[in-house]
Amino acid sequence: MTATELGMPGLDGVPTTDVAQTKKEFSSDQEVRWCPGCGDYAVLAAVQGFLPDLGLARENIVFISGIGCAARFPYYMNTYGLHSIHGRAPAIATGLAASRPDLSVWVVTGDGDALSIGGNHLMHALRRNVNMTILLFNNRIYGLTKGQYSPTSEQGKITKSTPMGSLDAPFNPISLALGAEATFVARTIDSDRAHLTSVLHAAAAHRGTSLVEIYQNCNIFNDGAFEILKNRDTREEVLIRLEHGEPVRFGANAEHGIRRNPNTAGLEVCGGDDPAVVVHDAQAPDPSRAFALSRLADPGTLARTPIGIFRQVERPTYGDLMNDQVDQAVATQGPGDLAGLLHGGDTWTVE
Amino acid sequence: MTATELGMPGLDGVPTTDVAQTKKEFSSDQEVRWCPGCGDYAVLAAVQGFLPDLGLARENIVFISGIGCAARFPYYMNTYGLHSIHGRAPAIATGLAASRPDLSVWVVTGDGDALSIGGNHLMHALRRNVNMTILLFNNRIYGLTKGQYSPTSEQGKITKSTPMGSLDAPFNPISLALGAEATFVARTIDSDRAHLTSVLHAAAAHRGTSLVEIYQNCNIFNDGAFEILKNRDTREEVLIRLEHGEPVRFGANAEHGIRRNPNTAGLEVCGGDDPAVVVHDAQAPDPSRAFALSRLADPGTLARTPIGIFRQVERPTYGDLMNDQVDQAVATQGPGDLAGLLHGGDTWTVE
Amino acid sequence: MTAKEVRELDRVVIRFAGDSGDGMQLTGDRFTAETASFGNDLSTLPNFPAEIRAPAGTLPGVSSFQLHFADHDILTPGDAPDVLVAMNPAALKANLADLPKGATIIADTAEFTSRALKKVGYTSNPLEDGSLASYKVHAVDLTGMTMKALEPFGLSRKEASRSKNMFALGLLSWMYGRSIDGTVTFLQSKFATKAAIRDANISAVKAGWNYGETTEDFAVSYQIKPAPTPPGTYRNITGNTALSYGLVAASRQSSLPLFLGSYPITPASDILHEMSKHKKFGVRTFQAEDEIAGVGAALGASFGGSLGVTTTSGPGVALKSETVGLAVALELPLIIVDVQRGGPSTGLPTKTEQADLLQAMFGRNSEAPTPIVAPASPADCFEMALEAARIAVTYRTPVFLLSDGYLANGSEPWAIPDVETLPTIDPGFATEPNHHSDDSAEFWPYLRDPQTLARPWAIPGTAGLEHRVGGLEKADGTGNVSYDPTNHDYMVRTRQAKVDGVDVPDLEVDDPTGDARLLVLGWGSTYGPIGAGVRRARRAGHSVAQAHLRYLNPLPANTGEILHRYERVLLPEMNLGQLAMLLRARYLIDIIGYNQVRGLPFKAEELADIIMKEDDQL
Amino acid sequence: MTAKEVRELDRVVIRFAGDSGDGMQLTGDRFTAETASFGNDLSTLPNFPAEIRAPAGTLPGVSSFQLHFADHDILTPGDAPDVLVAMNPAALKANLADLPKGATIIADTAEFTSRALKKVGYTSNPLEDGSLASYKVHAVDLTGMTMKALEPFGLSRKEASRSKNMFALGLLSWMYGRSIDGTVTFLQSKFATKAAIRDANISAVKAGWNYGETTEDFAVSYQIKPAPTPPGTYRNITGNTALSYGLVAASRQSSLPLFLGSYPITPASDILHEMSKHKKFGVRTFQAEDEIAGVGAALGASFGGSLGVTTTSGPGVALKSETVGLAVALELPLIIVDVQRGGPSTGLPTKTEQADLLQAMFGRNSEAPTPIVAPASPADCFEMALEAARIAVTYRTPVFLLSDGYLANGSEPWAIPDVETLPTIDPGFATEPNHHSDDSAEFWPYLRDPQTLARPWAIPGTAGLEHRVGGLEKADGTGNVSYDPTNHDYMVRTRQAKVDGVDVPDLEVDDPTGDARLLVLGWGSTYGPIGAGVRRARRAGHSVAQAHLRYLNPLPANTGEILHRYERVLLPEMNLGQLAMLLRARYLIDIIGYNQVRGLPFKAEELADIIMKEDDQL
Ligand SMILES: Cc1ncc(C[n+]2csc(CCOP(=O)(O)OP(=O)(O)O)c2C)c(N)n1
Ligand SMILES: Cc1ncc(C[n+]2csc(CCOP(=O)(O)OP(=O)(O)O)c2C)c(N)n1
Ligand code: SF4
Ligand code: SF4
Ligand SMILES: [Mg+2]
Ligand SMILES: [Mg+2]
Repeated sequence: MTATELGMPGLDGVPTTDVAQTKKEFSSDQEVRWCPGCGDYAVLAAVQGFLPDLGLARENIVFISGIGCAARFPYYMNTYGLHSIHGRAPAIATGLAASRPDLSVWVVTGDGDALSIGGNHLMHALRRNVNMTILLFNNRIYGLTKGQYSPTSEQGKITKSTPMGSLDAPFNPISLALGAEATFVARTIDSDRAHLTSVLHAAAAHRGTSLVEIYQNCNIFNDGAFEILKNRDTREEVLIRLEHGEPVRFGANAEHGIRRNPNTAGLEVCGGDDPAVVVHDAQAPDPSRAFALSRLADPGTLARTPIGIFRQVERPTYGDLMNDQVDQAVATQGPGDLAGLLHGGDTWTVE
Repeated sequence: MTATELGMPGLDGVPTTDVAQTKKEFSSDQEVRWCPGCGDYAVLAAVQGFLPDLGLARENIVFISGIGCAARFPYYMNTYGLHSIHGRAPAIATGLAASRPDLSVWVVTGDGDALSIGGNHLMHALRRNVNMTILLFNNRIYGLTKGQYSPTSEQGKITKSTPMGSLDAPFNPISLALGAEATFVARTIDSDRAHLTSVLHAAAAHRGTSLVEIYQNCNIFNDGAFEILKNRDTREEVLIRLEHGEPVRFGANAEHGIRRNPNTAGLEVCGGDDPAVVVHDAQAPDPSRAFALSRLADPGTLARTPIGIFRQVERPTYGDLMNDQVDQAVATQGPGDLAGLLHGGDTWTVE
Repeated sequence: MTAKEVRELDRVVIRFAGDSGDGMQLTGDRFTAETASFGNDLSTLPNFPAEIRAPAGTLPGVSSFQLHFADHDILTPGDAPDVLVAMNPAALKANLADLPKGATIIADTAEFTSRALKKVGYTSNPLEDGSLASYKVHAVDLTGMTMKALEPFGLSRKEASRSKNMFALGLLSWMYGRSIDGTVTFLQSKFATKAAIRDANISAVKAGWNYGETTEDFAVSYQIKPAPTPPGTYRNITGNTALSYGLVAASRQSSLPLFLGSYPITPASDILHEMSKHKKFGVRTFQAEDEIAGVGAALGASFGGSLGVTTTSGPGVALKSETVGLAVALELPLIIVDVQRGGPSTGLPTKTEQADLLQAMFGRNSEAPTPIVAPASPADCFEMALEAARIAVTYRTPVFLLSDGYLANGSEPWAIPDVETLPTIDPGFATEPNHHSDDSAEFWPYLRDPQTLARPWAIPGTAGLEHRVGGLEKADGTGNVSYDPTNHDYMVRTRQAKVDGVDVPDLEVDDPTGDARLLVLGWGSTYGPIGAGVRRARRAGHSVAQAHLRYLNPLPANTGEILHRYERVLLPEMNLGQLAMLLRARYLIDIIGYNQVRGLPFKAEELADIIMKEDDQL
Repeated sequence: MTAKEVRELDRVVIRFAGDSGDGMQLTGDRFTAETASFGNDLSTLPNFPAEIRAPAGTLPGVSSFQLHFADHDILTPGDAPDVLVAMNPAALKANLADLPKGATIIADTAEFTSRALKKVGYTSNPLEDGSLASYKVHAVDLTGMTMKALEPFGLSRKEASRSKNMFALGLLSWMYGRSIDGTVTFLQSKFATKAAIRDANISAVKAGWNYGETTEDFAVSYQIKPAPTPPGTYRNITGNTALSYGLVAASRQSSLPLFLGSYPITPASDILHEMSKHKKFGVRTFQAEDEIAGVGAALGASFGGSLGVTTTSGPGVALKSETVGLAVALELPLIIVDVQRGGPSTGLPTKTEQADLLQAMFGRNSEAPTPIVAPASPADCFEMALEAARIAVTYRTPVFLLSDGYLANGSEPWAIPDVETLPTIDPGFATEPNHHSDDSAEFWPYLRDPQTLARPWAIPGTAGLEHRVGGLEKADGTGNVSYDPTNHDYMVRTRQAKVDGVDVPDLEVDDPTGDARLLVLGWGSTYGPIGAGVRRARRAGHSVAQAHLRYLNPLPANTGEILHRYERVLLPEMNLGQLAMLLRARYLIDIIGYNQVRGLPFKAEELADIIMKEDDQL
């Protein structure tokens, strides 16, 4: 069976194995060196736990990262891996994915790596729709360099580099990705293993660039940043779980909903039983509603934070199109003939 | 009178002059070296013609550009100017604008300069809301390097570097900017002097980063790219003029309108007299509708292309906040005392 | 064929000059193609402004193309034109200073209007005021005659006048006995879909030829016999094309699919353009968002087993430097082509220079050595591209290939090699674990080949060899992250030793008499001018030796020995003495630099002068 | 105060070592502060892993802080610790090799559990198995005693045990007769809002002190007299702090507001942190999206009349190189601080190295010279920051300031200068047109000062001086875009001449006997180790001279003369011979390099050995 038949077009072309695999086989022999309690551990465990389910030949999986705490990820995966330089992983992965359609390519990056120094490569990967899955570990801080504010930090944040508070409005990675023509955009949380795994599954299944923002706790430099979304006492009131085809409701008893304000045309909170509650359509060709959903979250307090898949639409991938052109060139012009190439154009012969 | 009182908060702090100024005074003595017929001439003329109206001290105006045909712009302005390197103008301008609140700072950039190599600096300038006006000359091609496709070129474009057609989905600069937390986003056309001037005026008036996308014809490498929006026979059917507070209608006799599809929640074309025609609100705090408007345009044919101001909202600028912190530090701690600083911490004295 | 006088010449230098929009590059290309087919040896020098089409009729807008052809082997595009074709007053003014007295000027009178003259500061018409008395001036109404010839085609004035370059081409072809058949064929295919333009251009070429044949103004035509050349099939080729073909050949010879990650930049863009045509060879070209992404994608492709290549010019190399450092740490094959141009910063983007040598050597943080090769002539770009690939693949290392603007756009005849004789490059992918202990077999990505010090290249998809590499320092052997001081010192030295040990051919000296005391050394595109200068000096009775470095890092093993052999070493460079610095440091020899940074290649004559001056002092 | 024996020592080297989370850097800092106030001369060497908090109890997780203090002037943090405080088995294992026999080890027995021992590969407990017989071992239950002491505060076990570093500090303070008053004050302010933690820590320090005072295990305490130092007010200072203060001082002395555009990177980030505290001095700090934006914004601010500064480490310099080239073309003041670290690529981010010299010299396209200065010690960073600013502003040029990881985090006592005696820097902004012709007065942005070759700096807001600058080549004088070959050559040479002509003080040689035949030369942070090595060699009867280059481009005018004065020149560098290459090329002297790339400063003893060996050969 091909991956497409399995409903995983993103993995089509990647060799599979019939041998059952284990989490342990996906763990390298390197000691994991994150701080005790770091949210990165949970994500690593989830990825190592979920990958065996895909049944891919392990040697055809590659993890590529930039620089940051999260970017150490590849060292811990018993797959092929490349720990590159700050911000450049999407560019490097583009070359790999476009030239090797038989690989499952994963990028691991942080909020600084992806959105500060690497912002441009991320955006271009998204618009090109290169077939890869990008895991963006957003801890709203620079962990590895010991706690400066990041492009996702809330405005006014006091850090080592901003003793009087940061000045810049943060990026909303979901809005940004949607503005950059992304075909798959999702958000999940380090501590919610089930949700994380289901999003990862959908991301891997997607053919094209899948961007998964993972809220990740940095317990050393930004502890509790997502506490409101995790704490049993608060989370139901603030977390909005998006499910394709389902009405957008939240609250312990789904007592809140999201509807479009008929006057301002923006989205707003209403009662869960309001007949105007919108139904989530991740597959809408127009990204406008996904964008509107992304704006619900308050960048400061994280109130009304949607998680789940915002957008999931099909568009040919850069690599597939590139390979098609190569195939087509061979089909129409025949395979390259070096002697013919060198002798092309005006030649003359001296006897 | 201050600029704010004049309704131009973007220019507040910039010295003004009472002496009437002329277009000629704003033209440098350097010969303009664009190709005959290039759309850049029209924009230059419009800027040189409009700037005198602002009544600013000419020496307090700075044009900064990157590299590209459009980026030669500063040489032709008799103001201060800096022709920098490819893609970096927004970063350079950030340093200037943040350190010199008494300057009116303009960035001139192309679609390659701004969205390819310089994409990241552009996005970060937008989210920081640095007080400057960015003129993005979008000719959907690389002019200066003789005609490769650009990040705004339509997919499938055949150019020197893409003989079988380009593969990547283009950016929509308006969507991208809105996703990057922009406070002012507009689009205009080189050949429509009146519209161009009015947008420039609003952009200059805005305090923060104003992004103005200017559709500009490159008659050498991408001639006629915007012909459908310019030609008398076609333009009324495809061009949507956005006016804040006005219903969004187009067509020679306003016979078409834009309404929200009640089922999909996307925007769509309807009759001009449809009661559901949306009213444009550029000042809505939520950028979602501006985003939805930006998606109307077909990236290939340019059908349903809105021009005008998509978004114009107030948010403190990076420079103002930075200067506030400096002022506040002085106010609360007193002005810096170097001897005090050097003697801070544990000292000991050897007699 | 003609009743007019035919005089024999051994060499001619022609310069076509006109507005950027006048099609001078195309005219030059066509004349070159016919000249090449005819069998002359030749060398060309295109020269155009940084603006696409600077204002018509201005000095900055002038574009020119110079061609030197001869009945013998030549080395440069010529110091001074024998013939200048000036399509307007600006073209005349911009180029006159380069013309020796007695040279021929063919000027299009139609463009010498008083407005056009004034634009470039002529107060009177030089074609009429006697100021050109020391030249042979042909004032010809090229435009008018072209329009006349094209009347039947019903083109607009503007369209018709556009063909005046073809008229000029026809005229010059007649003058020098070139055929116009190839051009006719070329126009037929170029304008296949635009019949009127095609026919107009063909008529213009023919009209030009016929004009030469009939008018009395041109009394003499010239003949330059083919140059005696070794048997073989030849073509004319520019450096950028030769380099592209070399890359395609390297892909074939190594059986590695080629992946080019690039961002357009003058004068390197044409390599991207050329490579994008060769998809049927499995070549993948990726126009990236910037230079960093271009080299990053190439490196990613290399990790996956492609031949990763990135092409750029100096400013692009600056941006790529961090990633090149990563490639040094990863020890993966990668080719970085730098087509050097005038700097610093944006500098003179369309002009040539060879001032990126030290950037290629040292432009990265810390100790990050890379091999560097540099072709000596346009055609040599083919071989050096293959060499760059050989070194990159064999030693698992990024390699710089330093071309320049002059090589890139200049052309010369090239004896097309037999593809069967091209060297093969063995990627030697790892397929098996390489480290065996009692109870296990492991793959160690940094266990080196003892001979080359190259590490194994195991590509994704190879079962059992899963491994991780990265930019942090790695333990020798295992490749695991290591902060151990002794290991770091060892790895730094080993990376250096690997590059120092790259196998490169010995430096050859051309010292025909064997008694030269002066050695003239060069690298890169100065080969032609130095060679021509040396020939002149020898003709003037000087015994001088010449040697040319095509491998700059590591240097050929015998370099020191050769330098020490001569009393004096003269090193002309189009920079302030970059190679001289490296050689002085290495061999402690007081090398004499001769430096010019003018955006133009050296002239043979000035080099001859300086060579003879230096030799006289010995 | 105590009845125990007090022995006098002239110098001691202490190393605190523990887990990354154990607070060793803080402990070291506090001990240093007290030692400095006491009046000893001192030098420190922090050493920590690249991970924030690598897994507890592992070798890669070990963080250490070494302090050398003495009753006389010292130059290095010491080769080998006299005392090692090991908070766990990993700390012992990672550091034992550096300990000379007879050294003292103080180990926290509570952490020597069998699990912890196994984690680092100990099969038996070294505190008990006799393997440490050749050391003086104090096995002390630091954790247990700390917890006991803190019982009254009702902290959790985990919280209480966190104060064990303060207990250790107290104990060591007692041993070496340091006061703990400053630490108590420090803790009071640091934990002002967390009373329980504050009190716990204070109690722990005191408990540690009292433990030393009472227990019989510690029979002797030591006294190290203050070092005789010239009168003045002193403080202990790290290189990063001194550099930051130097920048603030440069801003004041030039009356230019300072704009720092930076992107965090180890080991430079602390300069950004420090500078961001000094807004009341008008300092603006901008944490950019990347290094390119950091330097770009600084350059934009310079254009506007600020003192533009950017701070980074090697990989960041690589990224900034294109923009530095632009600054060279624009000829605007700009300071690029490179706090060098181990490479290539990401390399050893927390370790030191001095291998970016050639990158600073040549890491840009084309001929783009910039001045380079390098401080010799942590405190010297203050002066060299001022010097960098003087050169940048006076000559309108980007200037590299090369610090390194060792200077950045290491510290030494600093005689605080009298701010009234600091040199002033005159920005000399242009205010008037500078080119006068018959009927007009114009401003020419590239009309140079004939003395310095600096161009005028006219900032926006100055009426009448509106002008445009850019990265394309400019005509001499007017600054208009120029593609003229002769002008380009002239401009390339002029930019070089400007840098070559920068006024830098002569190189000083320390040659006390005047008959040395060997000169030991250095640059940057090797000053201390070389000086200490030279002292040892002299003590052993060798006459050796020492000289240290703080100005690397241009070199002091007398450099060649000095090098030629000696029979042999030895140049130790923490790279593969970068300065040696430059000097060899320039002066054709066979300089002997001594190179180590270990991520650590040289040891005085190894340098003494090599110095004596070289001297013996003469
Ligand atoms: C070119 C370059 N610039 C800067 C750095 C320093 N640096 C390393 S990681 C990092 C930011 C890390 O933040 P993030 O991406 O959010 O990752 P986290 O550590 O939080 O997981 C920075 C600035 C670097 N390694 N390379
Ligand atoms: C670092 C660098 N890379 C590449 C170039 C070459 N280059 C100059 S302009 C340009 C693109 C121009 O396109 P655009 O920004 O759309 O401007 P236009 O010429 O169309 O106005 C490129 C690739 C350069 N000058 N510098
Ligand atoms: S610093 Fe933060 S993000 Fe980094 S490993 Fe520690 S807890 Fe995790
Ligand atoms: S190439 Fe195009 S954009 Fe550039 S100047 Fe010419 S017409 Fe204008
Ligand atoms: Mg982070
Ligand atoms: Mg463009």
